Amino acid sequence: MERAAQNKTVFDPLKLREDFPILRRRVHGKPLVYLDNAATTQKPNAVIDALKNYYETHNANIHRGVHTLSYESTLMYEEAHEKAARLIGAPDWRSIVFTRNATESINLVAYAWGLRNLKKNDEVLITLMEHHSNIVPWQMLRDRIGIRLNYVRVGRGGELDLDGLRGLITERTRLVSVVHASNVLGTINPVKLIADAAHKAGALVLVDAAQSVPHLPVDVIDIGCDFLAASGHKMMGPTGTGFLYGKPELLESMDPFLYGGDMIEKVTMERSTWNELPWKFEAGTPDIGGAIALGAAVDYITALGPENVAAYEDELLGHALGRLSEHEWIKIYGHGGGERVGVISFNVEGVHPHDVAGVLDEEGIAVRSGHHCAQPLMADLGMDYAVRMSFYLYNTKEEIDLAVEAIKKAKRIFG
Amino acid sequence: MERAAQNKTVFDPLKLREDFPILRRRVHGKPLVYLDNAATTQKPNAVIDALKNYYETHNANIHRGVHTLSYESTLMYEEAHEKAARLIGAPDWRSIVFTRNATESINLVAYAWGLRNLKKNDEVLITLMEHHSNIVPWQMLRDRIGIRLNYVRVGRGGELDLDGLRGLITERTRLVSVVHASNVLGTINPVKLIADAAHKAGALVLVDAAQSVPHLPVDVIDIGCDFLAASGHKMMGPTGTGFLYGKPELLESMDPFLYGGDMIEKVTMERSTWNELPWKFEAGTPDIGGAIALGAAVDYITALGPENVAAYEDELLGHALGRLSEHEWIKIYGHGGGERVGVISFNVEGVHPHDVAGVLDEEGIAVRSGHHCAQPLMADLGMDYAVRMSFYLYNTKEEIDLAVEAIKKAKRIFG
Amino acid sequence: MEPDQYEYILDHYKNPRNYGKIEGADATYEEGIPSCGDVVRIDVKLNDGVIEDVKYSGTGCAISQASVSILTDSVKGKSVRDILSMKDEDMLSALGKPISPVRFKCALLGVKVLKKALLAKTAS
Amino acid sequence: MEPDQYEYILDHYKNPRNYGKIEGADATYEEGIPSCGDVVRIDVKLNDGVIEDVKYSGTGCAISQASVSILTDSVKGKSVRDILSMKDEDMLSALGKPISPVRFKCALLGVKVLKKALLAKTAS
Ligand SMILES: Cc1ncc(COP(=O)(O)O)c(C=O)c1O
Ligand SMILES: Cc1ncc(COP(=O)(O)O)c(C=O)c1O
Repeated sequence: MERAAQNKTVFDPLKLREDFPILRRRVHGKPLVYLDNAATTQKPNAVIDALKNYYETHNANIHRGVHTLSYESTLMYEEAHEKAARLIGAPDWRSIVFTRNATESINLVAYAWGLRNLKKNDEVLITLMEHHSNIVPWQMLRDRIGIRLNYVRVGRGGELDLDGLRGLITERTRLVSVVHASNVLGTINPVKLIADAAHKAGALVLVDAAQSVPHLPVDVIDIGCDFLAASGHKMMGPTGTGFLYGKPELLESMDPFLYGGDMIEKVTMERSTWNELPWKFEAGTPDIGGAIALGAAVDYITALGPENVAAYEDELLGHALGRLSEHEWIKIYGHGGGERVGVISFNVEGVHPHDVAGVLDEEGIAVRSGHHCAQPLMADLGMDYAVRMSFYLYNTKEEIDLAVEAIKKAKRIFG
Repeated sequence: MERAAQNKTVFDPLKLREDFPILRRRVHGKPLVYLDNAATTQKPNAVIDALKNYYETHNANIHRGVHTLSYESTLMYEEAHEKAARLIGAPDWRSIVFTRNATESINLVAYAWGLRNLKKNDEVLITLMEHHSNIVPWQMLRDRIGIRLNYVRVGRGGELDLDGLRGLITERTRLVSVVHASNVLGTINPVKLIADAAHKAGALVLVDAAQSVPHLPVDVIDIGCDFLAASGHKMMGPTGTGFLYGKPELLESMDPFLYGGDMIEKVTMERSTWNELPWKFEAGTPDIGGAIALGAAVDYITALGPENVAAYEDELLGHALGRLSEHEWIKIYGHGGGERVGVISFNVEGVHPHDVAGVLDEEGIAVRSGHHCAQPLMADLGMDYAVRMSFYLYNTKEEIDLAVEAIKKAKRIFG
Repeated sequence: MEPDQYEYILDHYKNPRNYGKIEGADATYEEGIPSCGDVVRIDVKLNDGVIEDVKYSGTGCAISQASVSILTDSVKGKSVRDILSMKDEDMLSALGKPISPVRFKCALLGVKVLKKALLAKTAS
Repeated sequence: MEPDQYEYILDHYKNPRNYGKIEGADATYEEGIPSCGDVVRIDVKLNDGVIEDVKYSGTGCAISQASVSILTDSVKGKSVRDILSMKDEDMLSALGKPISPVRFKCALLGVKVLKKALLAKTAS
């Protein structure tokens, strides 16, 4: 990621930190160092205030109301769709469906498209680098319909086996569903190239962008994907937010997913017809407040410039890789060169990852240890469990240095 | 509803109103009068502060973290399940699955139980009084599996035809899914009696409690239902919250609904196994902040006492029915006696419901006009559209009087 | 907002102008707002790009029905281009009373339908 | 928390006591924490409601493995009832170092498994 910071405003992490109230918190008497951003990110005042403002001033159900609060809520809720659409370069805000999280976005495709359109022996191609949320829904379809689920392999350096991928795309392949940026290795996959290859074979393409949209410029038209799944809570939005982008004609052609109020045009005892996009896929009262606050998070990213966020996180990543590789007893997985987001999974020789994370916690440092919801990848890499640190725009090199000191302490104690 | 207010603290709506910041808002220069509570309710400071506090102090992903924030979030999130369980008398907090809304709760049952367990010609019995969210999921199963969907009729007075219901329960009936309190007529259905009848025939029972849990004492053990669906946002919780109660052994026996992270025990390339309840049904990062704030809403209701809320709302309802029936040109639907929650649907002779609601909006009064997501019921009652006012614990008789004056004004203008 | 401000709207609501259909219309379009049940159909007779006759039918609230009556009363003799370049404010300001944003959808249904009728015609 | 506070835990982690299995055990139970991969199995030999012998096996972090080693070292000669009435704090305070709540699950895995083994036995 050799992106230059060409933004008008200088990117000043120390100043940004003031926007995040939780960063003033202390843990075990030490200042919080939050390096678990791949799990979920912290929220700036702008997002918290958007929630507060919504509930204190506008809150009402949307769509059907002929009263002022309902009217305001509807406008604000639609605007949140527009903001999400603009962030990922989607020309039509109606192609954005709000969901609870990236997992629901992928399940929506599995149920509303897959369960209805796939047949026995149709193939879905994923990779060994997927998060469980982009594996288990397809296993469900395999168990129910008898589709075949194939996996692209991953090299030791953390790269997708692209030749292997091309070989696995057959005339039976109906969908290629691939993670944009790995939540374990940080690898950024060449999704545009993959989408091209898939489309040549007549397959659709879903991009799991849970770890890319928050950290990189992402453009669905440039990528050419048919679907894109994202988490709002991993990009400073509230928990309970996520979205699915789908090509409008594809979404139009699909059955609904959840059935009930607001997604219908007309209901009789005998049958129902569907509302227009995106409402057709948003049954029941949506998370109006959450979506509006996610809109505030998008504004925050947009004001900084996704390219500047990417450049800064790349700096952090370079620093962390440098500091960690000073120690031969730290084993880093998959950073074999090429573009990466700010995610590093590693193990400390002779120390269980849980114990590493436990010592870091005592120092106020939040990292994750475990299988990172990617057990097939972990099994393939022969590690099962690892420590992971993952960065966001409010992290600093000093925080990384503190983490490295704490890792050394864990090694001293348990190694 | 002749429930006595036996609570220790006196129920003082004027004092309660101070807890709801939005009630200080003005609309078209007039103080807001919010009578659209069946759509969604307003949020007290306790709920807004719970959101703020969560994001400012604890926010982290749950389950897998060995760090303090994650640990705290996990405890708080589990505690929110406990609070919801206690509110509805569920002995085991693991029988509470958090969802986005009541609609998703019902869809969960339709997909995870219905789609997997129902066969052609199996019968699902619902009523003509259902909200779309308790109709359209079953129509989906009818279209996909060929089940039969039967409707219990509703009398002009707003009562379910209980004899008809008994007659419609056959040995083929696999599920009776019925609304506890109607969002159009306010009717409180005898769900305990219905559950008995259904169980005798070997059918399961789902209660749509979206309009009852916020307003009445509800006890799943007393009712004896197998599932209960509720909206968090209709009981002062944030938008994006709802839950499903299911008997634990039933939930255990069911397939999952959404597939991905956190709902698994172990994933390999070939197969996956499921986590324990309720996580098996909560795939991906849940709305942690929303659930915790819903917990604060439950605390608020519990402190007041659901029986006191019910008694006060019954007072409001009585007052409103009295004031509205002073005018023979106001037609009220279905209040033919028997227990009701605080919901009144009506029409003004010669005035389109939209115009009534529009005039009320100009007076700062929020009511709903439309089909209230219950088109089959509306068609059956021969009205298609109506104005609806619905009360909550922060409403007052004075507000109702203001609404009645505004209705008279609408009649003067348009009648 | 006092009752009398509604006078113009009420006049059109209770005495709709141009209500009906046109046999052999050059352009026809119908659309509704499913959530509130308003429906408007407009038939147009054109002559060399100019609206020669227009009629509407439909049901719904006073605002939607009066607005379309008022609209049809003002467009005869106007060109298709004039109509297509009409702004929402042009319609709103023709109603004789400030309309609250919550009713914009109702008030603008007629002009939306008329534009769609003309666009469909132009496209064909 | 300075390194030396971990001494007792480390001693048990690196030199596990009672590691192994018991042929013909009266009670056996195994459980893991799927999210972190800790697994503990405990075999118990009983004599008239008293623990005569106990062995454990498993894998996982230092806290979980040391805790179960420490536990097994202290329960021989105790009655089933003693064990079932053990409180979480009893286990935590036996570790020679204050344990942060984030590690409670690890530290308490052993005692949970032992109780389940004895409960299963009592029930059968
Ligand atoms: C790559 C990837 N995909 C999907 C997910 C699932 O995201 P969510 O928890 O928002 O459903 C995650 C986050 O854990 C992820 O890292
Ligand atoms: C009786 C009833 N059931 C279900 C629902 C759907 O609730 P939600 O919007 O939370 O999905 C509603 C609310 O509109 C309702 O009134």
